Amino acid sequence: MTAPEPAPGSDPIELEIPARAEFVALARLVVSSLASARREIADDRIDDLKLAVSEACTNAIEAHGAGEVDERVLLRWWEGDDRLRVSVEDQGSGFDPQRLRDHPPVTDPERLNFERGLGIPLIRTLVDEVDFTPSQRGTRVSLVMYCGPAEPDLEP
Amino acid sequence: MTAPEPAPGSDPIELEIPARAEFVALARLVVSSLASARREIADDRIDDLKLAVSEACTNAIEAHGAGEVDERVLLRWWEGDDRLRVSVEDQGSGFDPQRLRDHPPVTDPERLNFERGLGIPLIRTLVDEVDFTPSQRGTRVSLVMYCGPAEPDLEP
Amino acid sequence: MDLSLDVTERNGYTVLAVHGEVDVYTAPRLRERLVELVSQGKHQIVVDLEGVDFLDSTGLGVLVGGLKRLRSHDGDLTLVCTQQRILKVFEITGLTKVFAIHDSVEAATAG
Amino acid sequence: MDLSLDVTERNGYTVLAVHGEVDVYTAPRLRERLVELVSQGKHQIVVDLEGVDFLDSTGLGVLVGGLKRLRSHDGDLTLVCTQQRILKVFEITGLTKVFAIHDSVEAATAG
Ligand SMILES: Nc1ncnc2c1ncn2[C@@H]1O[C@H](COP(=O)(O)OP(=O)(O)O)[C@@H](O)[C@H]1O
Ligand SMILES: Nc1ncnc2c1ncn2[C@@H]1O[C@H](COP(=O)(O)OP(=O)(O)O)[C@@H](O)[C@H]1O
Repeated sequence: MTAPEPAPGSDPIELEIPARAEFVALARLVVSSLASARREIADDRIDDLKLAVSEACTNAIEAHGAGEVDERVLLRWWEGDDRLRVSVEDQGSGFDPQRLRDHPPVTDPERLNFERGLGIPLIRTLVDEVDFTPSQRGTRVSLVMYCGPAEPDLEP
Repeated sequence: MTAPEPAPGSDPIELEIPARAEFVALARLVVSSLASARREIADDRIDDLKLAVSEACTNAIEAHGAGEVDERVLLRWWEGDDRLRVSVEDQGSGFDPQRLRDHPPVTDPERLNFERGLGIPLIRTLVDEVDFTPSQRGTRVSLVMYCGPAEPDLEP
Repeated sequence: MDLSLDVTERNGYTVLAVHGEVDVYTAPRLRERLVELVSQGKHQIVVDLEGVDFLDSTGLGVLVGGLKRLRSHDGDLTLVCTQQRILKVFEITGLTKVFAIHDSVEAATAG
Repeated sequence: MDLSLDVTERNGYTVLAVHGEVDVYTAPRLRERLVELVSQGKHQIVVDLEGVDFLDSTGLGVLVGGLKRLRSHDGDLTLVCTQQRILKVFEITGLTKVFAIHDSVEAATAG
């Protein structure tokens, strides 16, 4: 049921973690380490990507609920010539991203009742392309950040 | 052909990287981040494990040669009650760890001809158990480090 | 895991200094601490975010929840933050309009 | 990637200060630099490892190779290292018996 993942460039780097909150920090570490190896990416863009991936991992983990200890979240990283792509895949309940409630405007006193629902708006703002692919097995969120060409290989 | 991996505790964390030298640093980062989450492990033991895993990854990558761009190295991490286990799996040429040449003693002037072959002796010294499982598809190196029990979960 | 919370009193305000990463794993500890402070009658709380390396939507949610709780006690929750990367998260979500954000603990506890 | 190499002259010695991680990816740059120095006639080389965060067997191999090359020119390659975790790697492999290891660049270039 899942659409094929458009994979720019070579095979991905993959990180598979148990669907538990304590491992989101590891996903962030891997993403910021991989992103900073591309020297042309500014630090604040690395922070943007790190936060977006973190939000996607948090949602993936929450979609599993607390019950299933064996469930897994798979993070994949591709480097294209002019973009980075990260996907976050879960085996959770799935959802329809079109049907999320809108928040009341921030100046509305009602706004304070919305302690949640900030993750997806953040993701949409932070990266250049977002794609949610709901499927029967779960959800795949694909995040794309545009960037300059990969650093030429300095290895002798 | 591969013996089943004895997996202590829960499902592993997995990191799959292309078999290229530039990614060994990422493997080290993941290992030291995971190990330091176990607070009872002393910093120098974390360094030991990091170096042992790094050596195993280097061998795995070298076993692939430079030719095959699509080949992959898979690192897996398990936490048992009293041990950490890391395995490094490649699809390279395989080898017989019993048949490695011994080095001449370090005081022998001949010793300077051995710029290589220090990796496996290092691994053997640094971790508490090492297991090489050659197979037709490649090699799996299993490294075990003993440690105290996992930190009790502090999450509310 | 990587979160520390230190409480001090200053000029009638309760200052909660947060160090480390606030995410889905650590945010419950921050929430607990805020709830605890409010139940101890601390109704003017300054959350000092200068030591925060990372803050996600879960962390924002906890701060919004704290503010709401304090407002219902006629109190307030204000922030100290000058780090651009943390401020950015408040800006994107429009929360700069909801929280008073100060440059220093001195400024936040001056009133 | 994460490796920097700085060369200075001091008291007739060539000091190569290494910063960062020496592993299978970066060691070729260290090897190249050593070969280059030797071919420029620098035969008394001090490799300063104080800025090194990580050193693996590939790095050891490059240092052994450098020493061998220099000895064949009647030169020497000595090390500066006080970091316990780096010294440990030399100890395990017996290379503390092969290299002169000094506490400081001053000590290494005193002779
Ligand atoms: N991977 C996912 N699987 C299932 N549901 C999801 C997933 N990601 C997001 N959602 C749904 O979208 C809602 C909004 O997500 P988000 O904006 O991140 O806010 P929050 O997670 O705080 O509710 C979530 O509450 C959840 O119902
Ligand atoms: N994963 C592996 N696959 C195939 N051969 C290996 C592997 N690991 C080690 N070897 C063999 O064992 C030899 C010794 O390894 P090591 O002690 O790490 O030193 P070095 O890698 O410097 O030669 C290697 O040269 C290689 O021939």
